[in-house]
Amino acid sequence: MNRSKSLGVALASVLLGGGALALAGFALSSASPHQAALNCIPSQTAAHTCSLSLSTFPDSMAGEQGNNGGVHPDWVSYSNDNLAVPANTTVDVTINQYDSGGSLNNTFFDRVMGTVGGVAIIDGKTVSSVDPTNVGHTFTLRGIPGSGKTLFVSVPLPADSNTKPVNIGQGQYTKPVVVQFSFKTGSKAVYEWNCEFPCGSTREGQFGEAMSAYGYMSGTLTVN
Amino acid sequence: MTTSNNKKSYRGLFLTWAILTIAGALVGIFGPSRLMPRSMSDNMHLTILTMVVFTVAAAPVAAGVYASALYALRHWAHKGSEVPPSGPAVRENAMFVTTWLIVSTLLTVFLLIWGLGALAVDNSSTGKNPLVVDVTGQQWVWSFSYPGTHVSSPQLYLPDNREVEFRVTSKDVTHGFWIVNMGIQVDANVGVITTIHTTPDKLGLFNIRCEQFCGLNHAFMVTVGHVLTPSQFASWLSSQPQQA
Amino acid sequence: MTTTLEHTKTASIPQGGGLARRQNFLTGLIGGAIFAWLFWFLAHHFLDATSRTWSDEVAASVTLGWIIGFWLGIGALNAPGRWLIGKNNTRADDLYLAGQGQGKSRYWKFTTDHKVVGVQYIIMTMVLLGSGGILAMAIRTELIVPGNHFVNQQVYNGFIAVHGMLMILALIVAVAGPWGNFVMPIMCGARDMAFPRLNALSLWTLVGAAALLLTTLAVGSLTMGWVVLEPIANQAGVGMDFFAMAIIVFTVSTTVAGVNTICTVLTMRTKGMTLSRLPIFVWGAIIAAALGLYAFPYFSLVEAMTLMDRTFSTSFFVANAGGEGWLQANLFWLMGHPEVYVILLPAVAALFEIAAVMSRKPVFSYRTAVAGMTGLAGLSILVWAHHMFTTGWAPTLGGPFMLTTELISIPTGLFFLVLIGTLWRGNIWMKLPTVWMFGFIANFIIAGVTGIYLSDIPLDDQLHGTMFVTAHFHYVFVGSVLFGAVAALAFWFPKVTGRYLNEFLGRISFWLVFIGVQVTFLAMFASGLKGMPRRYSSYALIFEHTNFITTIGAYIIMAGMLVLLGAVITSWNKGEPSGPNPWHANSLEWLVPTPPPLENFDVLPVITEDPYNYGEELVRS
Amino acid sequence: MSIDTESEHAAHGGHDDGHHEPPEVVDGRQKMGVWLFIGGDMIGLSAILFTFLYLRGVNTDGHWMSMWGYTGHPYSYYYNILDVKGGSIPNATLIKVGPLSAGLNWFVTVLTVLSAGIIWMAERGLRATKNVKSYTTMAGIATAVTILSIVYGIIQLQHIPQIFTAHNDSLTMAYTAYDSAMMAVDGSVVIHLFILAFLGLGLTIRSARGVINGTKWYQARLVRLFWVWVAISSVIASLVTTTVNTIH
Repeated sequence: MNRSKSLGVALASVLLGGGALALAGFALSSASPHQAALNCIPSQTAAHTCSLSLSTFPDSMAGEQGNNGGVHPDWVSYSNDNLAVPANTTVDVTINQYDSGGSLNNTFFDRVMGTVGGVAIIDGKTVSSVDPTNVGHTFTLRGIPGSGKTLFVSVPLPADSNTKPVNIGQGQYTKPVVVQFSFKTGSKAVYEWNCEFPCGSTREGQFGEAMSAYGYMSGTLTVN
Repeated sequence: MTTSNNKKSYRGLFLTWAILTIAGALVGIFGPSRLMPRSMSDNMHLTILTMVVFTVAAAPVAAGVYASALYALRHWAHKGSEVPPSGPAVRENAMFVTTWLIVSTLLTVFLLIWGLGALAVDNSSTGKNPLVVDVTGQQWVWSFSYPGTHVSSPQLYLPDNREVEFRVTSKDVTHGFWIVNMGIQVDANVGVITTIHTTPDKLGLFNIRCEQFCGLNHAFMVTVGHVLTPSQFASWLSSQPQQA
Repeated sequence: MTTTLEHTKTASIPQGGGLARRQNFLTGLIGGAIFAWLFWFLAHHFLDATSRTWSDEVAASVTLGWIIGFWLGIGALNAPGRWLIGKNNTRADDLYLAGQGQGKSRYWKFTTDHKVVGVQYIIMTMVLLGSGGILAMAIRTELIVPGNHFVNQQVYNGFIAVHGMLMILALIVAVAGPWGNFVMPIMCGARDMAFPRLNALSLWTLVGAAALLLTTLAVGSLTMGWVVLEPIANQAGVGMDFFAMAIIVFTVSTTVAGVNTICTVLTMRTKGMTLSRLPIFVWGAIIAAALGLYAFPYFSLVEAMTLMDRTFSTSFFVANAGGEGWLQANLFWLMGHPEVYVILLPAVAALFEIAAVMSRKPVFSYRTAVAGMTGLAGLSILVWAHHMFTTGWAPTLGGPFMLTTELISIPTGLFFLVLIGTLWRGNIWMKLPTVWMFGFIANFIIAGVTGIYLSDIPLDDQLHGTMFVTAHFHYVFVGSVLFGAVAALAFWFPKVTGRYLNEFLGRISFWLVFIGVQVTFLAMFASGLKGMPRRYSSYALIFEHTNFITTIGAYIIMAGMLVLLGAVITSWNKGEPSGPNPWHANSLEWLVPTPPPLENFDVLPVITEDPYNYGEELVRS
Repeated sequence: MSIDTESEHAAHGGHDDGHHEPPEVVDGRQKMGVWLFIGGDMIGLSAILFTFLYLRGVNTDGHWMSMWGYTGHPYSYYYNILDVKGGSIPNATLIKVGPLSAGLNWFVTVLTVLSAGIIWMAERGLRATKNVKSYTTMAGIATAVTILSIVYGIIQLQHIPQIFTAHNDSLTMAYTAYDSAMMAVDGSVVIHLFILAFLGLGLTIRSARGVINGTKWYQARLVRLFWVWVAISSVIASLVTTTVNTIH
């Protein structure tokens, strides 16, 4: 083989192989679920304020997992996972909590932390902590954008003990516990949030399954 | 190759070695300390010093290998498609092997003595009134509590110039508690308490990252800490909500 | 040189022969699929009838079904079956099994000829390296900028686990597989491996394991890293069951291959081939095989225990039930550190061989080379806890393990002594294998020096678990072992194909990979020093630049490896013909025709001196 | 490499020589192979016993043979309480499982040793008397004894008690550290016994068909080597597991 032919082979290898790799990458990327973002709705009355509304369900029948609850219809879920909020804004969050609960394995998370005033409004009552033996989930947001600025918000969502039935999507639930709180965003960054109540069902710390899988009990909060 | 030629060219070998050694030593002195995070404790000072010393010590060895390889390439490389003639049939050189063994053993002994000494310093505790901090890892949040005070926090606050003893544990899986600016890390294990200690000696902000793979959001299990003056620390402690 | 050795007389090719002679890779796949389905059906019916998704019990059953079916389908279980019912193979059977007169189709069968197995290992190494490489590129693409843009963190975590294990498998077999099978028996003057059927079994078992490993990504979330960290492996999805079973099956393959290698070297050497006349590569192969035989039982045991924790609810690693994660760390690293040398030693030994032939000199200080490799193997079983310095397990043992770990630098240093000593004042023939060998020397010194940092506990307390560690062992595996493996490929390629590996393409590939390695992993060292932990799916802005450079470097490596692949494909059938002994070497594999005939030697040679008599009076032939 | 071409043909008469190695060479090679596999198996056994002793060593606070949970009912009982009736199960109690029956353990071991003894006697008889028929009979008996020990080995595994634990509303089954380690040890023994049963059956059939006979007895010896090793490993395992079994 002469040099020019060899160069041709080299070029062809890189192009063909690179093309095949790019295709493989594209396939891998599209096989990896990315959910559409839930945008924070700007307030009509107050400047630099917007509101987000979320729910937590004891299964996946009403969330984003699809009509039949997706692959794991029995896994607990948040209604949305990918949240988008503006920078330097007060975000008012309302979470409808439909799930039952039990004891936290780390009582650290029975406190309301990082919200405006350090409090949350649970079914109309303003509280700064809840009973650690009767928690359904938590909304715990953290992450570090890099420059030492941190955003840490953790709000416990008490267990739902109501009995009045409610239907949402294909799921049948009971009347929810309503938790409201606000926090302030800083500059542009990406944060992760998840639930810190051990509600997955494998043995180590109950953090398997829905807790360890993308798109159930955790998600992203993008500040842009 | 005549003897005089040999001597001349071995001078080249020596020069290459010297230049590479100096370059390596310079990289060792200025490279890591530039890249590594701001040092905020006695342990981290020692870590950076060890890094520099080891790099400087390794420089002549690595330079020796590079210089010999380059020298061999320069003088004995045989290009072309015909097989070169046989080289000298040297099978052994007891002097060379022995010298090599002695030098590498001495270097290893040096590394060991330095390492064991540094380890002893690293592990030494003043034992004087250390501040105890309980560190709890849970997927994917660190929490810190101060025994005897009912205070707990998602960020770590430490007083300056006082030894701190961290008692580290985990609620679910193994995490790795690492104070990036203080050169200390230990795993947080379920059902076990592991301890490490350090003495912060610079005021300011520092980073805490999880260095043991802990699942989905491992990359986000990060938080920051603050080294405060003792009086600032006392007022921070008293300002915190008390937890039952 | 090789003229008098004729091709073995062709015995009449047996006709017919029933089902067993129609088995090939395809029937293996079909068998595997049928049994996997059968085991799924039974397990689902009896163990887990209610669940809509797979439980761990079902997943483990499916993997078991797959490997049994694959073995049955390809014909791996014919020999034990025939043994059980008292039928012995005739000579014609054995020749058929060795692939006599079957043309290219013998490469797709349970063929016992060691040269066929060697070629199959070349293909398997390329498949494993290729799929691991795709994942490496995916990982680097994800890390090119901060944030999870390319894939989400769950998929990413699967990538790092499977990339790691695929590459470990690929490198364990990269030198010992192809060349330990293709040339090693000829080097010893043997007609085949000691146990040819076990040889084929080890190859096809590896294929079965690789298939399981490649499916793990599709099956489910793998949140445990390649080391199968406990207790987090207990949280992972059913992909973990596939992963563990793949490793258990793989250890069967390596154990069988190790026994075979040792027996071949110890009992099949031809007359006059004393241990001190053995080509140095054979020493590397047998020491690595012995080390593997020691190490891999821990591997299968720890994965079996992981599987039991997940399927039978045992508590080996469950802390609140009396188990302990550190038990997993101990068992894993009891295997894990020797395994590094199982990977490294064959590559280093191949480079000794190449250095001697290409610089036309004897291996410098043959005894030192053997002593160095043996010493390294011996020390490597005493250092496992240096992977656990920061876990908090037994802090008082830190000093002793630091001692054993740093002692390793002495035998490692001897490798440089032997390589440089062999090159010194030689006439170094700058062909493709030599070029890659120089690349090895340059990279291995960086790998060694950075290893010293990590063996020092105060430094390890800062660098452990960071990208610094990742960069260090990639300098070992990519910078050193891969370079050794490519050098070995370029060196023995003419013996397999009768053609040179294209010199020009090989050099383009060398420069791309060499530069790519420096760019990628020097920048990765910087990330680690700055404080970026490993296995991060996303990172803070301060790590932006070094990660970007690393990703660019990784793409350069990819381009280089693709050129190498192009060189292998085009050279295999169309390369420049090389003749039977292109490097004018003296060891036995070069003295037989190319390609070597079935059973290699017409008449077994009698050896009177070692193959490194360059420049000595006694040179004959 | 220098090849002595003069002596080549002197050493080997014909062209085809060397393709057929003498049987004793092949036998010796296979013996080395068996020893190497036994060597690997020794590492495996030591790793299992390391696990057993390690777990014993770290559980000095009473978790070696005990666990918080419920026992005495099958899974469905607790499942019904939790998920069907929707109630809550009573508070967990500290359940001490106690050591498994040492008698049953040693019974399996003694059976294994017995079968190893039979297979060894049979081989000696075959080599001394060349009587294949009695070898076949004894190999058959050894196989039957092995199958019996498999049965008791499985019975032993079934005696390992399950404990149920619940956290919030999820119920899991678990074994204590001791039971887990016992499952590894006994499971390994049973797997080895399955291999012995296969080998014993093979010896029986092969000697019945005359493939193994008074002159070709080497395979019987190879199998015996492995068989004796399994018996020894079983004794070692039983010694460790029945002496290191105090509850605290």
